[in-house]
Amino acid sequence: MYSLFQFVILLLLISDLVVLWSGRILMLIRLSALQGMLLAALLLLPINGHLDGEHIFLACAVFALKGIGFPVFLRRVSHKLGIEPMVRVRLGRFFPLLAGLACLAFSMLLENRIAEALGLFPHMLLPVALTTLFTGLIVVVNCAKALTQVIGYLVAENGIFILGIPLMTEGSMWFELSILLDVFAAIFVMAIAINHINSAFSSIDLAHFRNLRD
Amino acid sequence: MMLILLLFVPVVAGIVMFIPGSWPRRQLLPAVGMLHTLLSGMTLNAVRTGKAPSALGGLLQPDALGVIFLMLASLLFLAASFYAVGYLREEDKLHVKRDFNGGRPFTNAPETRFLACLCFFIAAMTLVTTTPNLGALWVGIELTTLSSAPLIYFHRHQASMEATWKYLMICSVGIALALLGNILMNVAFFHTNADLHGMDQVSAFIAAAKEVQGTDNTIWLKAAFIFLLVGYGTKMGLAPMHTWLPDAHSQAPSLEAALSSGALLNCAFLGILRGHQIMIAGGLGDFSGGLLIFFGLLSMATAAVFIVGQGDYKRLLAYSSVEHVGILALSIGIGGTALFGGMLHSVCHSLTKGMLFLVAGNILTRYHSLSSYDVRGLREDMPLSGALWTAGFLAIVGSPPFGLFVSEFTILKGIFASGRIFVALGYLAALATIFVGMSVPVLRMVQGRPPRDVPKSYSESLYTVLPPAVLCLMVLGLGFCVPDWLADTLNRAAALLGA
Amino acid sequence: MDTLSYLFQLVLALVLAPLVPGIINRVKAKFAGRRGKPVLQLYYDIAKLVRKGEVVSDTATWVFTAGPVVSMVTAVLALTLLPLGGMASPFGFNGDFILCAYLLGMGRFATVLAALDTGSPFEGMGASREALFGAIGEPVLFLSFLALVSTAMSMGIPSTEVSLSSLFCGFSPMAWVMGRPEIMLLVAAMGVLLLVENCRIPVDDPNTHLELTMIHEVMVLDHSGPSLAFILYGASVKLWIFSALLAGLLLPSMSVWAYTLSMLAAVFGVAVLVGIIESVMARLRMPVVPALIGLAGAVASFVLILTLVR
Amino acid sequence: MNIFLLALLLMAAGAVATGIIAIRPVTAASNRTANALGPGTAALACLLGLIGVFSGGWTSIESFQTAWGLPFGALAFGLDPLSRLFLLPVFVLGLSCALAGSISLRHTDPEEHNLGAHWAFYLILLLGMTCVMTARDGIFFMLSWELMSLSPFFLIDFNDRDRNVQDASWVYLVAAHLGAVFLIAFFAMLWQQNGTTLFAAMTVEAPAHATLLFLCAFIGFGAKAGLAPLHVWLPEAHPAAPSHVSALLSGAMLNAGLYGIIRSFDLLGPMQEHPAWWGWLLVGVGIVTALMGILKALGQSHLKRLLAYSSVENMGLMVMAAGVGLVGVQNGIAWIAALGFSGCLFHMLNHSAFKGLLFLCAGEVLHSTGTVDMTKLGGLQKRMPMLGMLFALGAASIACLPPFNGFAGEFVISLSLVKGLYLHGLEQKIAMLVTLVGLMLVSGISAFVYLKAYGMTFLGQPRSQFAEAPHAPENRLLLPLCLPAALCVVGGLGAKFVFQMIQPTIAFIPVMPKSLLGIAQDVVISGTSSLLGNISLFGIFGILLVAGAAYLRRILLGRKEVKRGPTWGCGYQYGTPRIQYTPASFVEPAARIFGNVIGTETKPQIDESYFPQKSSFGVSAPDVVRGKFYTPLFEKILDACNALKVFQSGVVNTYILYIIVTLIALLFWGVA
Repeated sequence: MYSLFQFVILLLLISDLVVLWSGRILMLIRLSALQGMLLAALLLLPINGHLDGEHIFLACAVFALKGIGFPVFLRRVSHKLGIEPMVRVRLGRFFPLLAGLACLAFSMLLENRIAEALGLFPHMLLPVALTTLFTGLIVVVNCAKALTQVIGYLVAENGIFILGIPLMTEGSMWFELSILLDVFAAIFVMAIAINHINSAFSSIDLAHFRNLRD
Repeated sequence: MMLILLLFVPVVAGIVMFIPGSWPRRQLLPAVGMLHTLLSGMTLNAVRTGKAPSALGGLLQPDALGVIFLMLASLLFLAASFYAVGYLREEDKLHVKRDFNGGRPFTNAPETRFLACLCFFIAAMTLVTTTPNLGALWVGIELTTLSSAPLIYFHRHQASMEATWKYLMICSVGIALALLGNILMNVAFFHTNADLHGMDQVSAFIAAAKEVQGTDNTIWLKAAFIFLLVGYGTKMGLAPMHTWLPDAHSQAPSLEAALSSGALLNCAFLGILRGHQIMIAGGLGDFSGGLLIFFGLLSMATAAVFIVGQGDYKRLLAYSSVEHVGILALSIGIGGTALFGGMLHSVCHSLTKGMLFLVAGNILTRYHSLSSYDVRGLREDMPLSGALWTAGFLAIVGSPPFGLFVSEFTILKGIFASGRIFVALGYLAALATIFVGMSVPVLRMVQGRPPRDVPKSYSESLYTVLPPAVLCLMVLGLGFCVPDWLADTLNRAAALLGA
Repeated sequence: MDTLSYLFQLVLALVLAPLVPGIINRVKAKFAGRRGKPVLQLYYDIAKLVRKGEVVSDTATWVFTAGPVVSMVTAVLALTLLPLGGMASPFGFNGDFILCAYLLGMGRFATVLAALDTGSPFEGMGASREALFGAIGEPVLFLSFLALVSTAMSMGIPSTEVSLSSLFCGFSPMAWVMGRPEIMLLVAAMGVLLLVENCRIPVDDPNTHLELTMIHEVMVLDHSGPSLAFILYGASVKLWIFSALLAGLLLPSMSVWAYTLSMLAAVFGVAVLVGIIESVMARLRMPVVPALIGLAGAVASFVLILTLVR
Repeated sequence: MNIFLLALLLMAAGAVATGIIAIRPVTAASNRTANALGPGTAALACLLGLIGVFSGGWTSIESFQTAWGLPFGALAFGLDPLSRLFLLPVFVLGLSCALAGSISLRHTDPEEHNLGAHWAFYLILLLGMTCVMTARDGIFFMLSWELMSLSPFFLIDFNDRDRNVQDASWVYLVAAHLGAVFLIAFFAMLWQQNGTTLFAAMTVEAPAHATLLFLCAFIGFGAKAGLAPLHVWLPEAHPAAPSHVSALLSGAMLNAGLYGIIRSFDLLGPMQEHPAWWGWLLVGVGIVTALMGILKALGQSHLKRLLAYSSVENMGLMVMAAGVGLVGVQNGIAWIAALGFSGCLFHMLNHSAFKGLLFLCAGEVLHSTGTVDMTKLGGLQKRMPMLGMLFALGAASIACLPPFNGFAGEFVISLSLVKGLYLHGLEQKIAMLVTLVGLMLVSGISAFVYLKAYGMTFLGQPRSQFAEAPHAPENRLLLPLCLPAALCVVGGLGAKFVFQMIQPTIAFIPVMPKSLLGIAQDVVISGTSSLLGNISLFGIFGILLVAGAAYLRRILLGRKEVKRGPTWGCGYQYGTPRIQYTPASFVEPAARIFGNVIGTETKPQIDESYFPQKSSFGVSAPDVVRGKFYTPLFEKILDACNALKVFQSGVVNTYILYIIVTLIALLFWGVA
C-alpha cells in the first residue's frame, strides 16, 4: 500500500515536470486529467490504513471533476474557439523547468528539516505537493494564453489538494467537497470569461491585455 | 433564524431574479437591501449586547469583528441597491455606447444577471463575515470573486474584459494560496489535537495555538500565516499583490466598485485578521504584526507612487483603497490603541470609499470619460455630485471634520505609543504625498468652466445622489461623534485582536 | 531754567539753520574763485517765497501740499529731541533715537509721495532714488547709534536712560576720545550719512539743473511759493540736525555758553567741511552711492564690534 | 463665556443656514438672501464675540468643558488673556470684512458664483479661527485648526474659472495640509506622552523628545504663519482670493500660526530648561523671513501680491520678536523677555489693523478699476480721494512711521533688541544687534515698498484706461474700512493703553518665569508705557504742528490765487502719462542692489541700434523658493512616481509573478 502510494506520488511529480516542459495545449489538458485521476487514487490509498466511505465518495468526486469533468470541458472550449495547439511561452521552456527543479530541491530540504519530525506527511508528499503548486503557478506566469493559465491554476489547486489529503477527516469532508465545487465554479467562470475574451479580442492571447496599466 | 435569513434572503433574491418576464426586478433590490440591513443591524445589536447568535450548527456565528464588516457590507449594499435603480435607468437611456477608451461600440450584460450576481455577491460576503470557520470563510471569499466577476464585466467592452480576467486570475491564484494557508494551519496543530473534528473553527484554533506556543510547530504557524497573508492580501489589495485592483475597480460599474472597495476588501482583511488572532494566541503576534506593518507601509507607499500623477479618477480611488488597506494592516500590526483606530478606520473608509465610487459613477455617466482631464467645472455642472466629490476627497485624505481624521489620528498615536518613530514618519509621509497627489486630479475636475461638448440640460437624479449623500453625512457624523454602541462594538473587536 | 535755556538753544538753532547752506555755498564759491551768493541768501529766498502765490499741478492732490508741511514739521520735531548747547533735551526719553530716525523717515516719506503725486517722470526718478537711499541709510544710522549705545552702556549709563541726549552730551566726549578712539571712526560714518541724508555731493548735486543727476532737488521741482519755502527751511533744519550730531560727538563738555558758541562753531565748521568736499569732489555715479553707504555701514559695524569686544 | 459660546453657536447656525442655501439651485434671489444672511450673521456673531471677549474681565481666565461624541478629547474652551488678545483681530476683522465683502459681492452673477457657499465657508472660517484661539484640548484644537485651514480653500477658490486662481488654491490647500501633518504629529506625540489631550494636564513637565516636538510645532505653525521657506502659499493665495477674504486671512488667520507657536511654549514645559537655540531659531527664521518678504514685496507690481509678501515680512517680525522674548526668558533678563513678547503681540494687533485695511482698500481698487496691476494704475487719489486717504493711512502705518500704530509696535521691538546688549556672551550680543540692524533695514525697505504701493496706485496720472474712470465707491460704502483705519490711528496715539492692555497676556504666558515676571511688571511695563506715552504725545504734537504749518501756508497764501497748471515737464512738451515712472522703474535702483540676493529678475530690452524703436524694462520677483526648490522637488517626485509606474505593466503574468516572488521571499525570511 505504502509503496503504491509512493508510486502515485512519483507519477505526480513526473507529470509536473512534463507539464513544465510540454509545448502543446492538448498535452497540458491531458496531463491535468492524469493528475486528477492520480489524486483520486491517492485518496483511495490512505496512509493510516483504513478506508472509509467518505474517502471513497470524495475520490469519486475528484475523479469525476478533476479527472474527467475539467479536461473534457477545457477541451471543448479549446475546440470550440479553435485555439492553436501550441503553448505560447514568455520565459522560454528551460527556465521554468529549472525553477520547478529548484522548487523540488528546496521543498525536499524543507521536508528534511521540519516536516519529517511532524510525522503527518508521508515521505515525498510535501515536496511533491509544493512542486505541483509551484508548477501550476509557473505555468500561470509563463504562458501567454488564457486557457493555459486556467490549466496552470488547476495544477496549482491540485498541489494544494495533495497537501490537504493527510488532514482529511470525516468532519472536514464537506469542506473538501465545497472547495472542490468552488474550484469547479472557478474553472467554469474562467471558461466563460475565455469565451468572452475570444469574442471580444478574437484571440485568447493575453498579449492584448495591455490597455489597463499606468 | 435571523442569521439564516441574513444569508438566504439575498440568495433567494438572486435566484428570483432569474424568473423570466419583465417585472420590476430593479425595485426588488432596494427591498432586499433594506431587509438585509435590518437583519444586520439586529445581528450587530445581538453581538454587541453579548448574545452569541449561532446558526447552522455553528457555521454562522458572528463575532464583533465580523459583525462590523457585515454591517458595512450591508449598508453599502443598501446604498448601492438604491443607486442601482437610478444607475440602470440612466444606462437604459443610452443605446449605442462607446468604449471609454474609444473602442468599438458595446452592449451591457443582461440586467438579470447583473442583479442576480449582486445578490449573490452580498450573500457571499454575509457568509464571510458571519462564519467563524476558516474553511467557510475561504469558500465565501472565493464565491465573492466568482460572483463579482460578471459584475465587473457588465459593460461588455475590451477593457472591462481585461479587468475581469485579471481579477479572476490573480484573485484565484491568491485565494488558492490562502487555502494552502488554511491547510498549513491545520498541519501546525496536528499534534496538539489529535481529533481534528471541528478544527476549522477559529476559537478551536486559538485554543490550540496557546498549546503550540513555544514549540517547533510555530514554524508551521508562521508559514501558514504567510500563506494567508499573501493569499488574502491579494484579494484585499495589499501591495505588491494589489495589481488587479485598479483595473477591476476602474472598469467595473461604479456600484460594484463601491461594494468591492468598501466591503469586499474588508472581507478579505477578515481572513488575515483571523490568522492574526491565531498568531497572537500562539505567541507570534510580533511576527504577524511586523509583517502587517511592513505590508501596510509598502501598500501606502505604493499607493502614493501611483496616486501621484494619476489621470484616471476611478483608478485614483482604487489606489486610494490600496492605501487605506495598508493603513488598516498597519494599524492592526501596531496593536494597542491603534487597533481601535484601525477598526474605526475600516468603518470610515468603507463608507467614504463607497460614497466616492458612487459619485464617480455619476460623473462617468455624465462625461463618459474616466480621465480627469475631460471633466471640468463639476462644481457648477453637477452641483450636488461636485460637492460630494469634494467632500469625499477631503474625507478620504483624512481631513477633519470627517471620520477618517479621527481614525488616522488615533492610529498615529498608537504608532507613537509603540515607539516606532520611523513607522510614524513613513505613515505621515505617505499620507501627505497621497494628499498632494489626489488633490491635483480632484481639483482639476471640480474647478473651472464646464466643458462645452456635454449637453447642457442635465439634472441629477435623486436615486444616484441621495445614497452617496447619506454615506457622506455618516462619515461627517463620525468625525464629530462616535456613538456609544459603535465604540462599544469597535472596542469588542479590538479586544479580539489583543487590545 | 534748564528748559528755558534749552528753548533758547532751540530757537537759536531754528533761526540759524538757513545759515548753514549759505556757508556751504560761500565756501564753494570761494573755491571756484567766485564771489558767490550772500551767506544770508536762503533767508532772502524764504522771505521772498512766502510772499508769493503757488502753482500746483493739475495732477496733484492734497498729498502734494502735505509733503512740504510734513517734511518741515518732522525735521523740527526731530531737532527737539537733540541735545543742544550741551544740554539734554527735555523732550528726550529712553530710545528717542529710534523716534528721531523714524521722524526723519516720515519726512522723507511725505516728500517722496509729494513728488510722485505730480506724475512727472523726473520727480519719479528722484523719488525712487531718495526712497532707496533712505531705506539703506536707515540701518547705517542705527548702527552708528548702536555703537554709541553700546559704548555708553559699557561706561555705566543705565539702559533705561539711553537717549540722544545721553549719547551725544551725557558725559565728556573727550573721555570717549581718550578711552575709545574707535568712536572717531563713527564721525566718518556719520559724516557720510550727513552727505547722503542731505543730498550733498558726492551723493547728489544740489546745484545743477540737469534733472537726470539729481535726487532731492528734482523731487521738489513742482513746488513753489510757501511750500517751497517750507521745503528749503526743512532741508536746512535737517542739515543742522546732522551737523549738531557730529558736533555732539566731537565736543568736550564745558559751560553752557562756551558750549553753545563752540557748537555753533562746530556746526559751521561742518558746513565749511561740506563746502570743501563739494568743491573738491565730483558727484559719484548713481550705482556707486549704495556702496558708499555700505562702506559707512561697514565702518559703523566695525566700531560696534570693537566697542562690544572691549 | 456664555455670550462667547452664543457667538460660536450663531456662527455655526449661520454656516448651516447659508450652507442650505448653497446646495439649492443658485438664483439671483438666493444669492441675495445669502449675501444678506451670511454677512449679517457674521457681523452679529463678531459683535457678540467681542462682547464675550471683554465681558468677565480682561484678565480673567474662564473655561468651559464638556464631553463630546468622540471617544477621546473633549470639547474644552477657555478664555485667557492670550486667547482674548488673539480673538480681537478675528472679531474686528471678521466684522469689517464681512460687511465689506457683502458690499463688494452684491452684484455677483448667479451663473458663476454661489454666494451661499461662499458665506458658509466664511462663517466656518470664523468659527474655526475662534475655536483655534480658544481650544483647550489637542484633538479639538486640531479639528478647529483644520476647519480653519480648509475653509479658506473654498474662499480663495471663489473665481475658480481663472487658471491662476486654481493654481493658487491648490498651492494653498497643499501647504495647509502639509503644515497640518506636522501638527498632527505634534499633538499625537503629546497625547501619547501625557496620556491626555487636555492642555491643562499637559503643562506640568518637560516632555521627552522636546526638541522633536518643538520642531514639529514650529514647522507646522510656521507654515501657517508663512515663515520662509514655508511661505510660498501666501503670495499665491492672497492675490487670488476676494479681497475681504485676503484681509481676513492676512489679518487674522496668519496670527493663528503665531498663536500656536506661543501656545505650544505652554505645552513644552519650562522654557529655561530647553536649549538656547530654540529662541535663536525663532529670531533667525523670523528676521530672514522678514527680509526676504519685504525684498520680494519690493519686486512686485501686483498690488495684492505685494501686500501678501508684506504679510510674510510682518509675520517674520512677529516671530522674531517672540524669539527675542524667548531668548530673554532663557537668559533670565526680564526686559528682553517682556519687551520681546509685548512687541510681538503689539505688532500682531497692529498688523491686523493695517493689513486688513490695506487689503480691503486693494479690494476696492480692484472693484472700481478691474485690476490691481500697478503698471496699469495711477491717479486714483484724485478720483477716489476717500479711498486714497485710507490707503495712505494704512501705508504710513505699515511703513512704521510715527505717529501711527506700526511705529509704536516697532519701537517696542527695537527696544527689546537694544536691551540685547545685556545678554551674556559676545555672540549673543552681536546676534541681537545684527537682528536690530536687520529690523531697521526691513523697516527702511518697507517704507520704500509702500511708497511704491501708494505712489504707483494712487498718485500721478492713470497709466491705462483702467484707472482713468474708475467706478468710485460711494463714501458710505467705505464705512467698513474705517474700523481698521481708526484702529491704526488709535494704536499709534493711544499706544500706551494698547501696550498696557497687552500686559496681562505677557504676565499670563507661562513661559515667563515668576522671578522675571515681578521685575517685568514693576520696571519694564511702567517704564515702557511711559515711553509710549511720550511717543503718543510727540505724535499729537506733530499732528498739531502739521495742522499749524498747513494753516500758516494758507495764511501766507492769503488771497493770492493758487494757480493750476500742467506738471512741469522740464521743457519736454509732449509728455503723456506713459512717460511716468512705473513700478518697475521705481524699484530699479533697489533691484540692482538686492537683485542677486533675492532673485529679482530685471528684464531690460533696450534697442541698441542707431535709431532705437522700442525699448522696455521690467522688474519681477518670482518666488525663488518656489521656483528653485518646491517646483523642481514636486516635479522630481512626479517623475520618480511616473518612472516607478512601470511596475503596473498591465501584464497579468507579471502580476502573478509578483505574488509568487513575495511569497517565496517571505517564506525564506520567515521560515527557512
